[in-house]
Amino acid sequence: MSRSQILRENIVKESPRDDLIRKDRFPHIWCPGCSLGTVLKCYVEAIASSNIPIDKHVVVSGIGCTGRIAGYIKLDSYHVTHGRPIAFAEGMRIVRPDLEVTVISGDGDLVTIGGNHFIHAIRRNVDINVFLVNNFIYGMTGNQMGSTTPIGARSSTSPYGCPEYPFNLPLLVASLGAPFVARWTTLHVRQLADAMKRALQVKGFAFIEIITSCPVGFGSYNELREGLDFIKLFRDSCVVDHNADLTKVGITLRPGEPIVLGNFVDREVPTYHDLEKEVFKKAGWLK
Amino acid sequence: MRWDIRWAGFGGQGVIRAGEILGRAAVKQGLDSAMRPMYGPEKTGGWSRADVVISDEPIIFPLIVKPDILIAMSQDGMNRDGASLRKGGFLLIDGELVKEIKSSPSKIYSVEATSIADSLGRRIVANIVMLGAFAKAFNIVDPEILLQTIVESFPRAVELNKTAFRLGMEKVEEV
Amino acid sequence: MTLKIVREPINKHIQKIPLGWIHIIPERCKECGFCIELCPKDVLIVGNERNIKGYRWPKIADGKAYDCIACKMCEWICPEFAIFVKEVERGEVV
Amino acid sequence: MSGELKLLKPGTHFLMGNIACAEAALIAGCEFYAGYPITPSNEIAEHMSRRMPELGRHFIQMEDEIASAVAILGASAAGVKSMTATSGPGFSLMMESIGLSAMLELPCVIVDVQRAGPSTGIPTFVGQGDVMQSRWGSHGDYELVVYAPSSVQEFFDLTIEAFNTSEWLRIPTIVLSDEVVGHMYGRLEVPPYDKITIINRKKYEGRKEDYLPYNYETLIPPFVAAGEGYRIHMTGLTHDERGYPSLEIEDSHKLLERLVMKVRKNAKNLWKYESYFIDDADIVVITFGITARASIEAVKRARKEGLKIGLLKLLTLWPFPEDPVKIASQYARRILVAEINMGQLIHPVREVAECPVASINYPVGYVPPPEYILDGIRAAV
Repeated sequence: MSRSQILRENIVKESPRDDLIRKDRFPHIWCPGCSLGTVLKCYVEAIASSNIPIDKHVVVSGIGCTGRIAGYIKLDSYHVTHGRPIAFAEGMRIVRPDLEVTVISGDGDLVTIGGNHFIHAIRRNVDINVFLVNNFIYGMTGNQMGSTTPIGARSSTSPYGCPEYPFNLPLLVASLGAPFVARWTTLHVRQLADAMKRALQVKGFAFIEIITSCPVGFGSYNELREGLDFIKLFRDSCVVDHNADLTKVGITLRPGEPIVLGNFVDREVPTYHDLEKEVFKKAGWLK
Repeated sequence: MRWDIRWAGFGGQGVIRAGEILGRAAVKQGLDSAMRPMYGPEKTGGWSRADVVISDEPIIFPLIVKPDILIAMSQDGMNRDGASLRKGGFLLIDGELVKEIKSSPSKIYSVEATSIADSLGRRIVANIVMLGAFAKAFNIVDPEILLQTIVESFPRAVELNKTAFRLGMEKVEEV
Repeated sequence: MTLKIVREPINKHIQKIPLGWIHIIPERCKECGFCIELCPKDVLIVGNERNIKGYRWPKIADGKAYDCIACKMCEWICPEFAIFVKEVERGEVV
Repeated sequence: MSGELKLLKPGTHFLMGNIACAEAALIAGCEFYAGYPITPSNEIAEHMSRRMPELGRHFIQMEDEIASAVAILGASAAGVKSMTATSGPGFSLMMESIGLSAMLELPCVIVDVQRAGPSTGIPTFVGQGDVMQSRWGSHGDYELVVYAPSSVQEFFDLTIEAFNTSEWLRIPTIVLSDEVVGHMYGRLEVPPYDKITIINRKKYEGRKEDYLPYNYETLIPPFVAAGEGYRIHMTGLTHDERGYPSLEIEDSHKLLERLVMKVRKNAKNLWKYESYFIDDADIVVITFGITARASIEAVKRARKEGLKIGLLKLLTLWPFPEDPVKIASQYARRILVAEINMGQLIHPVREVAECPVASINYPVGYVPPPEYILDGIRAAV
């Protein structure tokens, strides 16, 4: 074969991962430049390379842009009410130890309206995976600020800049004793997929904060109008530090203040299910 | 025949437990019974009341408006519920704790349940003493079945409760 | 003071640079530009055809077809599952 | 795993209403209980926390009623029977999930031990103020079934019934009890287990490729649980028969029609009620729950006075038992609705009655004595 022959891009109708996505629903509803599809891609790769049978994976999501992820993944998938996917997942996981239940939902859903369920699920250490996609804003409802919006960032309900401190999620989750805590962006696709794969293996509450691009929502209010602006932001201002001091990883998005990424926590912590076994023993059900 | 029996006392005296045991014994005997516990918001020391209905027919209205029998285990219980006793009804009191009668009964029975319980070393069995007194004073529930129900309810303190029950039966007197 | 040593793999003579064959699903593309921007070899450029939503899906720049090293960054980063790369033997493709 | 199931033994018992409810749930096959402490329903949770682990089943105390009501749906989606219990304020928080249960068609049982309201009201005192909320509390169009027990025995029986109906129709069902029925001790006859009907949700049995979670051909689609390889999608969004979100008018129409018709079409089978002295009654008292116990006593006394009074005790509040009420109203001169609230059940009664309807209301917190009902009856004569 000589180099004079032209190798062209091949125009096709399906991708090799179409067995794990609901291809009849593609293209999805997410905006151009939004990276939620990338999160989906990373998750698909993570479950495909996990040792857990595909049919035992369950995705639960709530309301919002990220909440739609359940509708695009070809697994048993449940799209529940706003803020409640973690409570739904807990109920499911507690009665069915054979299921690998993963909650994929947004920041507004999981830690703002659903904040109470979030902290209590971590405290209990129920064996679920929570992949929280943080776009710093309520996208679907029209770009209102939320509990992850950085101070000073503008949104449709913070036209003068957000006056509230945002959550430092890795610190919050680690402080509650979670066995696995990580943060990656949608630019760090392979690290993200690896972290997801690890989260699936971890026993107990495994948490990944995924920083994503949101050009039409957060970006349009904060000079990040294209998806590529976010990619550049992530490329230029992220530092990877697995051993970071979590008290210092809050996100400001101010110049010179990096977004710290890494697999911050990976430890063994007895799970709710381990402790529940003790209850069964004391009650005489288990010997 | 329907009996409306109101137990009144303060939290911690075992009023509600006594009412439950009485109702259970009645059901065991083939009667119908309903028991409605009520108490104040305090965890201990507040008012406490058990309304027990016992009937040889199915009970339609399970609550008590004017009791036929009032069992007052404290002056506070008497103050609170004394006036509710049906005119000509029966009163059973802890004679030591209840000093002032606030109802117009046809008969008053008395037993120093708290003292007797104290003498047994466990004040919490005052309610069992009272059940013994009740069984003796009123011919509503068979004392044997009542004692059996008590024994089943407290399998770890059988002798103590038997003694308390027996002393209640022995020491109750009409005043 | 660090002494920098650049080492050559001892098996360099038998190492092959992988060749990737880019596949595209035009109807899924939303022209976000991620694949083009993040291609380490600048293989992709904005195409000139538009799909039914008006987005121009990427195409291989002239003369770049054999530059794809199958790193699959475009495939990973694409939010639409609209592009993927198959690693091929250089002799396989026409 | 060990041992036979230690369920409440057939025979005669003397139990608290709330505990009878919990034991009924165990017999009905409840595998998952999630709840949040609230008076006067606590004895249910306390009893379940002790009994569920004895049977190898799961009890969890959640962070609030919202989480409890959602967690039981998660368990239901995993294929097990589940329940929660609460009272007024917690019931208000559960409304969102009742809609989700109806929409996803995930069976669950919610027990509401009503207390005096509104708001915090009197936590330890009785009320019947949740009648309308139990029917209309969640937004949007849906139908569910609400049972109202008036005794310990009925609390037991209707809890099993609530599980059965929920499983059969794939809907949320509510047991609308009250503080008195919940806290009252009473005689309970547990029938032999083989005389207790237990219904389990119908599972899908066809070819995997043909499965449609919300098949339009069926009124009550067969169920598949998570992890069975069907890779189903369930969403609270208006969806088509594949379970995918849809904005189409046909899908919206077909979905909503099914959600309401599965109850409406079966309404006659769901109505449970008891009538007393109704045949020649000039005046009929319609009532439910603990108020029924006072009302029946009042009607008996009225009969002794020579008054022609009858009574209809509703055990099913929703779907509203229209036919028996209508028929009663065709023969009676007047209907009186007795309830511990300022007038709730009177509205559906008025909707179907063909004679004048009046209320006998009693302030929340207290059970009307029979004499009070009797006075109301006398005034109406």
